[in-house]
Amino acid sequence: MTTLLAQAKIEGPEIDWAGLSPLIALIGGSVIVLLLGLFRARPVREHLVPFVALAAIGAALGLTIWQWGENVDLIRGAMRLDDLTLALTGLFCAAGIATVLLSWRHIAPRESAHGEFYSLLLASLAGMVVLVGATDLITLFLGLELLSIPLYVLCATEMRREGALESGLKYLIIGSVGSATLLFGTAFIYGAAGSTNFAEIAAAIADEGISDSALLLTGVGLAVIGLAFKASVAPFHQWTPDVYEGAPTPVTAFMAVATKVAAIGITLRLFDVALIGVSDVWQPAIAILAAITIIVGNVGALGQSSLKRMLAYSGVAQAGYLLAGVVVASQAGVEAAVFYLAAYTVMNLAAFAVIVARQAQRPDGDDIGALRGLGTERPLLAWPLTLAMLGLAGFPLTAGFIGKFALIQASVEGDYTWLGVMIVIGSMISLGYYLKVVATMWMTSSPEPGEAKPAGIAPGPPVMAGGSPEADDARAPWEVVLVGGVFGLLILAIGVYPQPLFDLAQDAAASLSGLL
Amino acid sequence: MTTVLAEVGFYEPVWIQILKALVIFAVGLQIVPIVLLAERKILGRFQQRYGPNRVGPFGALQPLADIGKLLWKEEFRPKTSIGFLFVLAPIISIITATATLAAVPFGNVVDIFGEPVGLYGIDVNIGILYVFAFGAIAFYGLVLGGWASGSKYSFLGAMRAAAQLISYEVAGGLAVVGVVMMAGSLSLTEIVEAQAADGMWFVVPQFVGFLVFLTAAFAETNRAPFDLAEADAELVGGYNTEYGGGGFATYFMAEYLNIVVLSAITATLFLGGWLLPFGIDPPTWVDPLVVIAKIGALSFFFIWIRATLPRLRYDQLMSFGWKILLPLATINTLVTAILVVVW
Amino acid sequence: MAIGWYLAVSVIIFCIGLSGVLVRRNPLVILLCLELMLNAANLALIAFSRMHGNGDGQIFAIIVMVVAACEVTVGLGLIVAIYRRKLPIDVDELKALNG
Amino acid sequence: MTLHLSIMLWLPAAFALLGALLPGKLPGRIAILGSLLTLAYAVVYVVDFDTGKDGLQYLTDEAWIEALGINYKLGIDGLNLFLILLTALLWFGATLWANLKEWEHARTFFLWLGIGETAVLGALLAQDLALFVVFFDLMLVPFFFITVGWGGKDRVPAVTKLVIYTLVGSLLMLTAAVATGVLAAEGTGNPVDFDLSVIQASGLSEGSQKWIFLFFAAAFLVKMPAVPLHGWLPDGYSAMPLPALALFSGVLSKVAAYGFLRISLPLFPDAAADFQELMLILALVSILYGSVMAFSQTNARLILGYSSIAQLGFITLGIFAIEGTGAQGAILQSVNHGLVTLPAMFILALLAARAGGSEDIRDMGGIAFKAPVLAVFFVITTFALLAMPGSSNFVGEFLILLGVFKTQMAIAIIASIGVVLASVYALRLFIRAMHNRVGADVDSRDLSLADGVILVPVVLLIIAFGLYPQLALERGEKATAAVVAPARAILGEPTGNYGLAEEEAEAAAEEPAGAAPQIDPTTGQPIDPATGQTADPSAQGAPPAGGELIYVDPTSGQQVAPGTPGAIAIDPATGQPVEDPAAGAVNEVTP
Amino acid sequence: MLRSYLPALVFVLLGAGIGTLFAFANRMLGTKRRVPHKADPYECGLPSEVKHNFKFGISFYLIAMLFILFDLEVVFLFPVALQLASFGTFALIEIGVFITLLAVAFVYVWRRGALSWT
Repeated sequence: MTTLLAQAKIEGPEIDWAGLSPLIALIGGSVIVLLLGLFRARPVREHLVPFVALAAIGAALGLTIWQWGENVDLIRGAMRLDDLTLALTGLFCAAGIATVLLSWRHIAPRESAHGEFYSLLLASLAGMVVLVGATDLITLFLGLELLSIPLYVLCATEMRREGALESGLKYLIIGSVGSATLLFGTAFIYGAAGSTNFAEIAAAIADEGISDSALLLTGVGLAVIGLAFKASVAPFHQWTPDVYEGAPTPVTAFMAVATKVAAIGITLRLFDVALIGVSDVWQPAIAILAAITIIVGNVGALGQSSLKRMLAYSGVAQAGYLLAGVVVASQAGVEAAVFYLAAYTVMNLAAFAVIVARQAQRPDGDDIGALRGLGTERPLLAWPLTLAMLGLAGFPLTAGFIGKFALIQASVEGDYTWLGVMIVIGSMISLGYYLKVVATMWMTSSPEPGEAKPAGIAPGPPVMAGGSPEADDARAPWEVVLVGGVFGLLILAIGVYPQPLFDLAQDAAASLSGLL
Repeated sequence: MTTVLAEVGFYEPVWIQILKALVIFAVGLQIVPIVLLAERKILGRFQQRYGPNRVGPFGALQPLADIGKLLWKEEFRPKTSIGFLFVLAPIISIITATATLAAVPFGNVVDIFGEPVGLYGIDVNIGILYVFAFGAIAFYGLVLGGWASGSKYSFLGAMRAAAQLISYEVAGGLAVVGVVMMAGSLSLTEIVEAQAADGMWFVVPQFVGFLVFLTAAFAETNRAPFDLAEADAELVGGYNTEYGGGGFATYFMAEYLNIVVLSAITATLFLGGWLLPFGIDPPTWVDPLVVIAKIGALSFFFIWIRATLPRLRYDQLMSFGWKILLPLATINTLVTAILVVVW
Repeated sequence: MAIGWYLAVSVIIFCIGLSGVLVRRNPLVILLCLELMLNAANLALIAFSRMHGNGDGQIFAIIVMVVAACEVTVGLGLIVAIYRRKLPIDVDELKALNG
Repeated sequence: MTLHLSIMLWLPAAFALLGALLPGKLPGRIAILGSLLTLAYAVVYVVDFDTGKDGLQYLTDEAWIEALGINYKLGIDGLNLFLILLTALLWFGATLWANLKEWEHARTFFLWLGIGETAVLGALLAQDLALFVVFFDLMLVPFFFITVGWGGKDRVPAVTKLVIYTLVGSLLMLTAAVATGVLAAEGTGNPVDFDLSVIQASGLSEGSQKWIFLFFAAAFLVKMPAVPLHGWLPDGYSAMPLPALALFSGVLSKVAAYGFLRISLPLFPDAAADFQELMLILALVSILYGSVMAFSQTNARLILGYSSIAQLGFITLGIFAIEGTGAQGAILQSVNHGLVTLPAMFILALLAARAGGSEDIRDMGGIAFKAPVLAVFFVITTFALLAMPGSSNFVGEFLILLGVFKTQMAIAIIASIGVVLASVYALRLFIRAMHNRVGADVDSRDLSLADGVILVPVVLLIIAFGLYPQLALERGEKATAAVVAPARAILGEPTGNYGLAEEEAEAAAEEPAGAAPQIDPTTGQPIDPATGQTADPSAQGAPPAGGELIYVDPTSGQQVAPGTPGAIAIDPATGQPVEDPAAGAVNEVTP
Repeated sequence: MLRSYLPALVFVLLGAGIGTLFAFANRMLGTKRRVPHKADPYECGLPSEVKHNFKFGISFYLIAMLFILFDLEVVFLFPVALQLASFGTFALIEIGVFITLLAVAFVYVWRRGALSWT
């Protein structure tokens, strides 16, 4: 009676602690924050906890910058620390910092014990870092779930509001179906390739001629579907608007931004590294998904009166744009995708910051009608949102324009010109809703006194006590306004001088070798 | 070929496997009425009375009479019950008990009439996990029974049983981790052999683990002082309130079989299984007897505790499990890990 | 090794789980069906692991178990929270978001 | 390499931003100052422009986004010189005009106005395809906000319609532009570069040219607007505040026409030749439709709006004559129409103020009796609008028709009807507003001093320009000839019709090295075909050692004696124009 | 191999056999005198309130959740424990980190009052 391995000496894997340091900072922060949340003193819970969370994210960001340019395998090929990982980690940290600031005085952390809220946030961030660094199917799945599960809870943190719990449960169910599908797909890929390591899968596809094995193709198909759920790609996007609307707004902002970055990031790595050998199979499939997503997202957004729902659909559409960068599987594609992810992050955070601020002022702050007159009364809030909307719509001199430009260029270069045209068509449709928001904000009061509301604008704000713009003297927390302002400026800055960001994106793209 | 969990390569021809299973089953089942009777007699002695002494010499046939009585009862069940599950639940209980019996090693591989035969039902590389797996299924036997009865006492009993079982399963499981670390195997026979190799029973280095495991075993078998699931004073009979006749007999038998099996497992993990102390190396045919003797001793301990300790309050039960046993088991694991690696 | 049989079982379980998620109303049952889906994948993983003779699939399976447990825990937590708020425990009745 | 173009480009936006930070009436004043400085810059450029030089002047060329191959390349040549002047002028006028009125949230208003000027100037100056797209799209943003914030009734649906129309075009253009850059780079093995001259040098296959041309055309035609893409016009014109509308109609539409000249013709010559007829017919339809609609409207704004459709039809006609004369006429006409639009809109505002706020010509009438000065200005504007002989509009339309006549006689003849129709609607507007019965709510009075300050210079300019259109023609001719040359070559016609261009083309045809003069994309200097090196600009000042310079009259193409005014020096060895040492012109402007 | 599990199957079958035998013994051996009240659930002699839908109390869900989490601890510890000796220090660190994280969770759960039953 022998055990095969009990006798064999197993070497512990080499661990590159420096490479793991951003992750360690996040997880350590999560633990500390959780414990700090146990203290009874209000100032500790309400201010020290978010501050420590900020510090942890800041440390992770600093370590990320410190590690820039490193290209090393961590933990025996389970994760890879390269510029793609680091660039996306930077985005996560930005989103994390913004989310902490947005939640600082929000009701959600108060209702869910501060420690828990921020701890979950940090854990989710850690999951994202794991996910985008994953070079192994196991790490991929682990990262995905470490990302998702805290988010399920975060969605439900505003427990007293009816929609919150519901959105959490809904997200959990749909998200788990997505995870399970992805898992099943990865199981098949493993079955076909005989390894869970990306590099080995790619080698197996290249060497063993399994590129047309039914097992592998089924696996790839299921994996596409699973990731589509996470990235809210149509037709697997239906949960998105409901969940976005139900979740507390800072969490929505986080989900909208960071989850998408993570999902697209791992899609890039999985398809462009592990499955590059079967690119002629998945390229058309993802391209078609992207096209459907662009149309469905944009058309869906048209009829929305809730800003959060609108941004949810817009996020669906943006995921479609981003997929174009995945489809072409070229350096330019990855570069464009990374750039657009950054632009997307900046634009959405600016927009959500304004929504959070507006919600602090008015109970219907999420409704498009709550924005009326914002331009003249609160220009500090109106400008970021304006820039965000223009950027998302792809107006020039904003980050969004450059990003779309890069994506279209990558599509054309990758012989997917029609996808570039789809991006443009999507942008055209999107004008309909982005401009509606901008117009609502900047319209001065109607000249005709009898005219209650101008035609073409969504129904005005419900009349309620204190609902009139003059009466709302509740001031938006300054840190929220700060977030909006900073990211609003960034939209412009990237739009005017994108070269540094492109350099980063180029480095990130260069870390994926073996592209088409 | 690399497998993480070790592979056990040895197994006998099919006919021997079946035959030995039947034998072990028969022997194991014989121990149950003995323990049953012993409990009643010993409890009687503890409480200054005789215990059963009418049926057969010294009441020796009392268990048989009890079973006969139960089987000749009229079959009835509450109209609120869910028939299929109501019938199934006790069957699950007895199945898990007997299935666990298969893992108990009564000795190592011996030659019987020229054929090597393992003196155990099965010896697999995941022996401990096998035990825990069936332990987890046993949970369904109790909860389904209580829930399917459609009676509030049954249901309350089932809930308590559920909470108690899962609470103590954690601690029990953790307590074994230390043993696994020291033995480097999950196979029960290999654990015994590891104790032989170390020259000391694991109860010595793993004394904390032993205590925790034993306590958990009391809770897992719903024995006093953890018999809240069937606390007759509060819940009439707990999850088996509505059972009479065969169903009750099955539950009863399963419970006592569980005592036997858990005693055996405890003996295997901590008390050296078929080993004798002080390096005494008897002929192999003695091994099963050693195991049975240890089972007997532990069963006596079970009964002794029942006679001695009062029943815990429910919150005490849970607090004890979570706040004392769990940290204790964890610390034990950690310390063991350090010791194993450092040595 | 006749991997086909393992796969067939795994696919069937997966499909049962998926259809359960889509069809059933009770969130507890939906959670169970989710578990079913994950465990179907586990079965496939372990079957493949044996086929290839390497341990990757087994490690994967253990991690999947953990993840599954976490999902269920969170799911249970949410259900309990909804229950506390006396919301209907039926996903079709959760209509506040017009899902 | 010079910073001056960048300074001019960003000046209005910078002043507007500065103004936005200041309180009270200062933003308006600052905006005037900004637009005035810009105007000064533009005037200096016109004066300093070196007519004899080929290619771009005052070139600024920096890499903007290396990763995408986008350059920050600005330059002035004959095509955009006067359009820049027009832009600066009209913006100055409109800013003055806007200062006459109290605006709610004036700071934001002037901010948008300044950004708008920068955007338009950027589109005109851009010598990089992507940069052009950026500014072209950006032009819309300020007008969107101005209309949303300060527009008339139903402004939101109107402006949404406008923006969607124009941005749909722009976005198509974006795709087309990206495709152009990528496809042009594909064959060469170079990285993608959106520099216009680089793209032109590498060229595109005929198949890709076609769809790309159509995408670009869609964007330009919407912006103009041309039939059938003019659907936004009635709503948009009604909703915009008048000063903005004057700019929108006077300047922004010209950028679209300019786009055809700058981008479509040189970059996609095959497609331009293929679609020539289509474009001509569209132009023709626009002329007729615009004229007829202008005649049947009663709202003065819409009369002007539809008239601009007709006018831009003429401009398009000139461009797609694919012929030097027509193109020159198109540029001239662009400037003319812009010059007319501002006073026309301004007068419209004055009329509306006198007619109780109504802009309907049925509510006007008889205003002239009490406002003779206004009437005089109005009549001059009207005459310019209907292209009276003697006005520069006449010259423009004449050149256009001449150009078309050479290639497409039938279309030219039909287009002439448009000229007649123009007089009909222009005169109708004038008569109904100024004469006739006095309208019910009309309370006529003459110009105020402030009104005069705005109106007088512009009207004087119209007159001056009518008297001396050569100012623009001279400076534009080289560029226009170069622009139409590739497409003309495709059509199989001799390149250019003006002496110089013709001769140059002939000389080029004889040369084995290459057909068209080569321009170095980085310096904007002509490349010496013999050596393949960029001719050193400083060396150009001196006559080449090889031989004597030949002096050519640009209008006749005949060789003239050295020292003749306006003559261009040509180096016989290279066939390239060089700096005339006799004239002693400077290369760079130093204002 | 799977053949090692054959005896287990025998045990399961035997257990099931006994269970089934007992379950149906009453039907064959027992008396049959139907009285309606026999079919009432036990209610200590009070008239029975028949209820069908019992629900688990919330605290039980809490326990269930805790169980799941901490049982996973065991799931992870077993494989590591198995190879502890051969992995050496690495596994020790691993276990240390793992248990520390769990300890944090445990402390949190304790302090938040999830472990107190009233």
